[in-house]
Amino acid sequence: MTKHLIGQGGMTRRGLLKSGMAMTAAGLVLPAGMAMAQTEPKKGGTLRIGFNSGSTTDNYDPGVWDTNFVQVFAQARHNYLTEIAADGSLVGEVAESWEASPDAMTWTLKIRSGITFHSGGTVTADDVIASINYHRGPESTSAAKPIVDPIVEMKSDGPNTVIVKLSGGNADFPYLMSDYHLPIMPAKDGKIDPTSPDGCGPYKVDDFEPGISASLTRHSGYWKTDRAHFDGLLLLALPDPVARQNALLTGQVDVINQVDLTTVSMMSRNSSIRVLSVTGNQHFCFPMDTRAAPFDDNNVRLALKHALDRQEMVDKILYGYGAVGNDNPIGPTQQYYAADLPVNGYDPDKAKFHLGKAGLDSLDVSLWVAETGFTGATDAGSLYAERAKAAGINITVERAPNDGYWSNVWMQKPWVASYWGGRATCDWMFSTAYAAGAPWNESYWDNERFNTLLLQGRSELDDAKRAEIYHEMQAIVSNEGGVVIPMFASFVMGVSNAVATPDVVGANWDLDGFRAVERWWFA
Amino acid sequence: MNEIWRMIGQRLLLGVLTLFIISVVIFGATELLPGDLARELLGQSATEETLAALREQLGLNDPAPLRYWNWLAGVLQGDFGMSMATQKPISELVGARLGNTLFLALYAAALAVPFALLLGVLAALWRNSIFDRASNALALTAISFPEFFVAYTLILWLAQSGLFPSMVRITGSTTTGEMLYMAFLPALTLTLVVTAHMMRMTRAAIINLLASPYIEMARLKGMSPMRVVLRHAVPNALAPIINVVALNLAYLITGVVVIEVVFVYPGLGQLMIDAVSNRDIAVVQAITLIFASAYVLLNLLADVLSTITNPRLMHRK
Amino acid sequence: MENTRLLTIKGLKIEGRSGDAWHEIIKGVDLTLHKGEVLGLIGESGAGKSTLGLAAMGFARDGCRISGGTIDFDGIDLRTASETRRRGLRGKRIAYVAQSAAASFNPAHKLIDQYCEAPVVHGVMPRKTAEDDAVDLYRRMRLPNPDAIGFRYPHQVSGGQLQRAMTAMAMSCRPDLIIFDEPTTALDVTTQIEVMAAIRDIVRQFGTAAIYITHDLAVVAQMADRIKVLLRGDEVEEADTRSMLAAPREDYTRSLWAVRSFARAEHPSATGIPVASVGNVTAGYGAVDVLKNISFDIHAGRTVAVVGESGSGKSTTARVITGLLPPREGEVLFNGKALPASFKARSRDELRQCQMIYQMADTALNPKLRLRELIGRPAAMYLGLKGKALDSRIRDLLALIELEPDKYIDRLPSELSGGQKQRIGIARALAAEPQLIICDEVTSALDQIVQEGILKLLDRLQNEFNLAYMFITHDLATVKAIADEVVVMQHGAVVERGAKAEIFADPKEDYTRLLLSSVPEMDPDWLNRLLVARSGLTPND
Amino acid sequence: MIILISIIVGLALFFMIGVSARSALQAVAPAHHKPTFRDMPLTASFGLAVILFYIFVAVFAPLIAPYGESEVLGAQFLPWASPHYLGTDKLGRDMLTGLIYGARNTVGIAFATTALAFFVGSFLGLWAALVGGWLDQSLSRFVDALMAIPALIFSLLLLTIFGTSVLTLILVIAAVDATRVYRLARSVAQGIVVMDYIEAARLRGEGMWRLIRREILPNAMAPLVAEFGLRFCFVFLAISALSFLGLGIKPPTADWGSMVRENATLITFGDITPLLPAGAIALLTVAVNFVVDWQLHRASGLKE
Repeated sequence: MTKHLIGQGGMTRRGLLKSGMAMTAAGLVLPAGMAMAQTEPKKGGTLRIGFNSGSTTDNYDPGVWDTNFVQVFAQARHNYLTEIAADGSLVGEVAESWEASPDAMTWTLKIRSGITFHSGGTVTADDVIASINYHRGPESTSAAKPIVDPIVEMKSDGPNTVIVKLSGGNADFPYLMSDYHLPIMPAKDGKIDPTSPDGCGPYKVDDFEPGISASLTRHSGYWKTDRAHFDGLLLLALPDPVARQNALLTGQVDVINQVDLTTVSMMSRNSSIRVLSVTGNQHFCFPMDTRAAPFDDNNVRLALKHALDRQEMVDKILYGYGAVGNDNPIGPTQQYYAADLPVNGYDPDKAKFHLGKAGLDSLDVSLWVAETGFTGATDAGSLYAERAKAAGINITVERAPNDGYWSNVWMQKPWVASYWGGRATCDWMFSTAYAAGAPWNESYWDNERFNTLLLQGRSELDDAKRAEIYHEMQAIVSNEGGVVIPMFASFVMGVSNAVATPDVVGANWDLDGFRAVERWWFA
Repeated sequence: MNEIWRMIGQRLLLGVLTLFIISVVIFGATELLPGDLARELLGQSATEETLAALREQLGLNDPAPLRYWNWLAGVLQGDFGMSMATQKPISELVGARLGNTLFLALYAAALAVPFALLLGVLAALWRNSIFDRASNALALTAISFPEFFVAYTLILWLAQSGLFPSMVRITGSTTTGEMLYMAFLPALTLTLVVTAHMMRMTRAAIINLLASPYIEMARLKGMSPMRVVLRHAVPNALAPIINVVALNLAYLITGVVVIEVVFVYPGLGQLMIDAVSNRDIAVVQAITLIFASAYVLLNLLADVLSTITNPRLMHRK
Repeated sequence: MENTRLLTIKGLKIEGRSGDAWHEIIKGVDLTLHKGEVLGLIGESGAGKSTLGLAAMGFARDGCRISGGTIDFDGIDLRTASETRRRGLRGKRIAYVAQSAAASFNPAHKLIDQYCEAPVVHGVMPRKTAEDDAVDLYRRMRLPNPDAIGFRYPHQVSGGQLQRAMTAMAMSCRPDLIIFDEPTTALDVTTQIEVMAAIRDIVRQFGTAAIYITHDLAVVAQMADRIKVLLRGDEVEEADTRSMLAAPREDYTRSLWAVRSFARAEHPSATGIPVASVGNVTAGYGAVDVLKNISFDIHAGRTVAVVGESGSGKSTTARVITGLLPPREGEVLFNGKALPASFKARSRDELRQCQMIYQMADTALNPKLRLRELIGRPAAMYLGLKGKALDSRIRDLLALIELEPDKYIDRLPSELSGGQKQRIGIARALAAEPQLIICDEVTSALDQIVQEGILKLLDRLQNEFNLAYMFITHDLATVKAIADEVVVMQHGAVVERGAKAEIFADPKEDYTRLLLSSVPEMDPDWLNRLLVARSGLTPND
Repeated sequence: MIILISIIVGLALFFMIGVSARSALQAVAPAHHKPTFRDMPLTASFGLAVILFYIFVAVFAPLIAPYGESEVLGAQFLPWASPHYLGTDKLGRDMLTGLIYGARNTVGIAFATTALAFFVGSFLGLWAALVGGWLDQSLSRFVDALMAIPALIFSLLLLTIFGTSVLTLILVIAAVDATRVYRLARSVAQGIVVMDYIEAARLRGEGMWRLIRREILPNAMAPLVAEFGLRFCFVFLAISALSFLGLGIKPPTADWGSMVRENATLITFGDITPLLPAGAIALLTVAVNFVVDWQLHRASGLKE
């Protein structure tokens, strides 16, 4: 049984390790601040958001957050060391600036002064250390434990400086610190209280009923003056897509996420609302076990890659809210995106040709799907099966239960449905899901050339060279990889016309990178 | 009257036995569920290390019979334990939602029971008339649509025009009047769902008696059809009617998950579903026992009422 | 006479529906009733007595309709009057007393509430007056404890009392006409007398006209001034009671009279080891002893009639013999050998030896099985017959009970008449080739003419197969007809037993005498004489 | 106005179908059953006609359906026009085809489920009533306990444990339904086991199995068949509710319960597509109940 028995299933289920952070060689130190929309934001009003998720087990413990209700709720009351801006760049938040040792093993973070907690205290280095330490150590049950595990030592150097020592060089460290599990919370005796709502973010909590709603009011001492325009927030769990839509249409909420795509076109006819959609790096895919026959033969993989109509999937599964994928997890918005790769289009003859090269006339394979795999996976499977017939490929769609899908099916069955929340950088994406031996290498792919290039790219500081390396890697993945990536899926939100949004809306997560509560305002 | 008390006593004892069987069944079932609380809490990001740590903290490593015994010992002392997933006492978690669930059930019952009985009596009175056939066909149609479908249709008609809200939001300051207004659509949906059953049973129970000699006697005494039905048939048809009402009341308390989801109504059903998916056994047990108690008590109430309204059982020779 | 005429029915036709088709139940009957007169309506079941009685109220049961003729009640045409008008008459000017008071009183209300309903609703008198009136009438009906009995529920009152309470209720508005529909049929003989007497008195006191429906000639002889005989919806004849009894004109009427005359030859007295012997049996349910130390024997070729009123323990005795109720004390011997107490412990052959025929053939025959299986099953089971042999055995059995095999073998019980069903019960018992057959009130649900046929059949079979019968009945006429020996039971004990002739000629016990004297006789003065004779001996009801 | 017209058209259709079905049935029925059909009310003949139609569609689905069960033909949500007379669904499959195959799958699954529930439930119920005593008590207590657990939640638990294949779905719903059938069968049988013919059969020395099969069951059929009709319809609703909770029948197996769920969101925009599968279920439910009512009425022997 899934956590989201009800409703359309969560996109963010897999949390941290599938999220991505931009890692640009040039972006190690960036000034705070970002480009805002031209219109001057107005203050005031209570923003009401209807979420597709929300469970009675939702709580204040940062180690266990995993649905967008708690994720947005967290961003509403907390600040983090760093923040991914709407344009994908990294900016400082609690950390004013940061500096690495040449081997990137020691990081010195400068804590911004004058940030206050809702309860009154000022954010100090000790708070930061306690907040991060909460996720470390053998007793930690935090989902962010793997992120902070490489930290060997944290110490303060005065109230505004934190020095972090890592077990190995990691140029990504400041990005990692923007992870939503790592809010800065007040420390007492060197420990944070994981059951407390106290934070240094834009809103403070008035009331929280897990699985039902949360209401917040603006934190009067919030340090950012150009952000957090609402007087208050009301976050509502509306798992049923119809309930969510109706709440928006009847004006009971101002914003909803995960609009039901089946009816989005009808909903958008309503003149009092608009549909907001951003395409980031979130993609849906069908990874196969490249160790097992018949998927160990690249000809079979290629045949399968030519046996599906990607545009049809974007049209029918995403209702156009997305983009065609080319079996390459790197999305068009990314810095090193290889736009000139040959496209793996729907071509039954070509698929047959590749099948022939594999010595086969026809192919019978099973594809395991579940709605937790990605929303619409079952339908996508049906479409795939329908189109593959023309190439002599018989795909049996096996619908697995949502419950236990990630433990019993994904990476257990030879061919499954899966999704990635998106990665802003090539290295992060590749090293998580395509490097040989990586725990989430869901296709068990092992390509020597690719693995060599990955190490080179990570240590390479020259932009042009990096671009070349990543270009080649993308070509290899697209042609030889074990993952069929038919489409990139947009985040689709319904927004009342009373709500104004900036020109650039974050695509790294739903609801403007979870920061709609801070970045949007009432027109 | 003593016999009634004895019956109540016996039935309550049986009810306790029933609840015990249920708790074993449910505990067994939750044990069989794939995955466990730790895995569900940590989600996909779980590692073996964090799982082991959490299992140790939650005491999930104890053998199942021991955990059941600990739970049972607590319950026998009136302590339903803590929800392990939320680390809150069960009573706190369940309390408010139980109130909401009962409110909705009573609200729907207050609409549905009089409506169904009235329709049933009228259908029996005017049996085989257009009214009878039409109400029967409509009632059947209403129950043959899935609940969420009925709910969506009502939303289309009554919520989108702004007449009634499509979602229920209960805060500390919500007044009863506001509750009645907000919960109208869910209550109406439930009314449509349960009316048919009660109405058909009422009609059948009454018509079933119309061939009785005492009904003919009443007619031969020159009583009007209305009086024949109300005064002579209905009092004797009470037992099946009370039973079907009790059954439907039990359903209104225990079976409204779908309605809760559609109307965002914070009741026990949603909590139950969440608890099942989280493998939060103590919560699952507590809610199942509440539901089962409701069922047992309503059935008992029905039997007591049937007895009280039946002179043959109340006044022995 | 013309001005005293209360009810005039002319050419009345009533139709009943079966499916889409209507067929006539009453085929053009005339009836005239004067004020204060009592008319007896008699006939067998299906004669249309009740239908005609109800039609006198302008009422037709569901599924029936009055299709022709006129019903004039005191100048009101009940056929053309509006339903409201008719309702206004019912209960107020025409009242009804049903056969089973236990079923016709509403179990949910107290007697007095039901009494008061008609007077209050019809506006005859206010509730308070009605209550006082009820007590008065209860007293006149000689109900015990008349002040309090009205505040009881129907199930708390005995059958005979209920029947009187119902008559009182019918009287509540002092109607001009009361329809009595077999008011004493369901009662024991001793109770029947009380009720008959009470009804007759009250009708006379108030000068109420009545239609008294019954199938029992002896009863109607006591109650009616005139008698009308019906047969299948047609009038056979009508005459003044005494002249009808003395000289029935029609053959059919005479055949009704003749039923009572069946009696078979007495069998030679018992010798040898009895087939079944009940020895000092005490048995009961729970802690209550229903049978108290009873003993009697049944010999081959002979019939033992076990007589008693309801609740006397007759049927319980049968249950002990068949093994359904293991006795607390005592035992049942079969051919001198003790039988296991419970039927579960008995061998198949022991089960076979003792067969049973039930009172209600409707409930004794599985309605979903065809005759072939109903009769064939015991033969197949006990005697191992199969295929052709079984088929021919079934046909033989059908022939034995005088049913044409080819016509009936594949019928369902519902496709048979009541008497035919009872014959199947007999055939089923015979199929096991038993030594003893227990007949539990086998004729009491049947019309008299049909009864006679069954009794004759049983007699023939007994002679043919040397069967022993245990004949349970409450009907002394039947006992007279078929028994060799009589066992009289009361309150679970044997009061008296002996050869039939002795018992009937010279009863030793009071109870036996009471029982015998309570059997109505076809003499209009019988009831009067009996009441006078008994005036010293008050009924124990 | 449109509502009025559709009511009139609906009633006209109802009478047409009812009357013609009645005369057709009368014509083909064997002689001794003719009166049965002649007397049946219009509602019953209408119901019977609908049921026969559904069975026909279910049996001959591949022959009737214009396209293949899972064939994707064109754009999604096409309007009602030739060649897709009822439009297409969200993947561009022919709606009419889906409904036709849905009849086969839905009716098949519902039938299998109900049959299983009745086999188990009525056997146990009759057995308990016949044997009585300790067996009856323990079985009844256990069934009481199971019935006290809300059906939806119980099925949800079981389906989560055993997965959501069609087979487990059938087994689980049947298990839940069997408890209800047990209760009914037991109470009906309790009325039958006190009959003289059962006593006669027991005294004859008949075994338990024969008592149940030949003596009790045939007489308990009427209420059981009526209940069968109702339970049969509720299986669709159960599947529909379960698919609302994400545990319905797997695609590409088209079934009405899941189709309603899939399309239900459209209803709030006034789109009538979801009405098709829901209407198909409703029509069958109403039809089955009409026939059941008629049968019960016949069994009760009431003349009205």
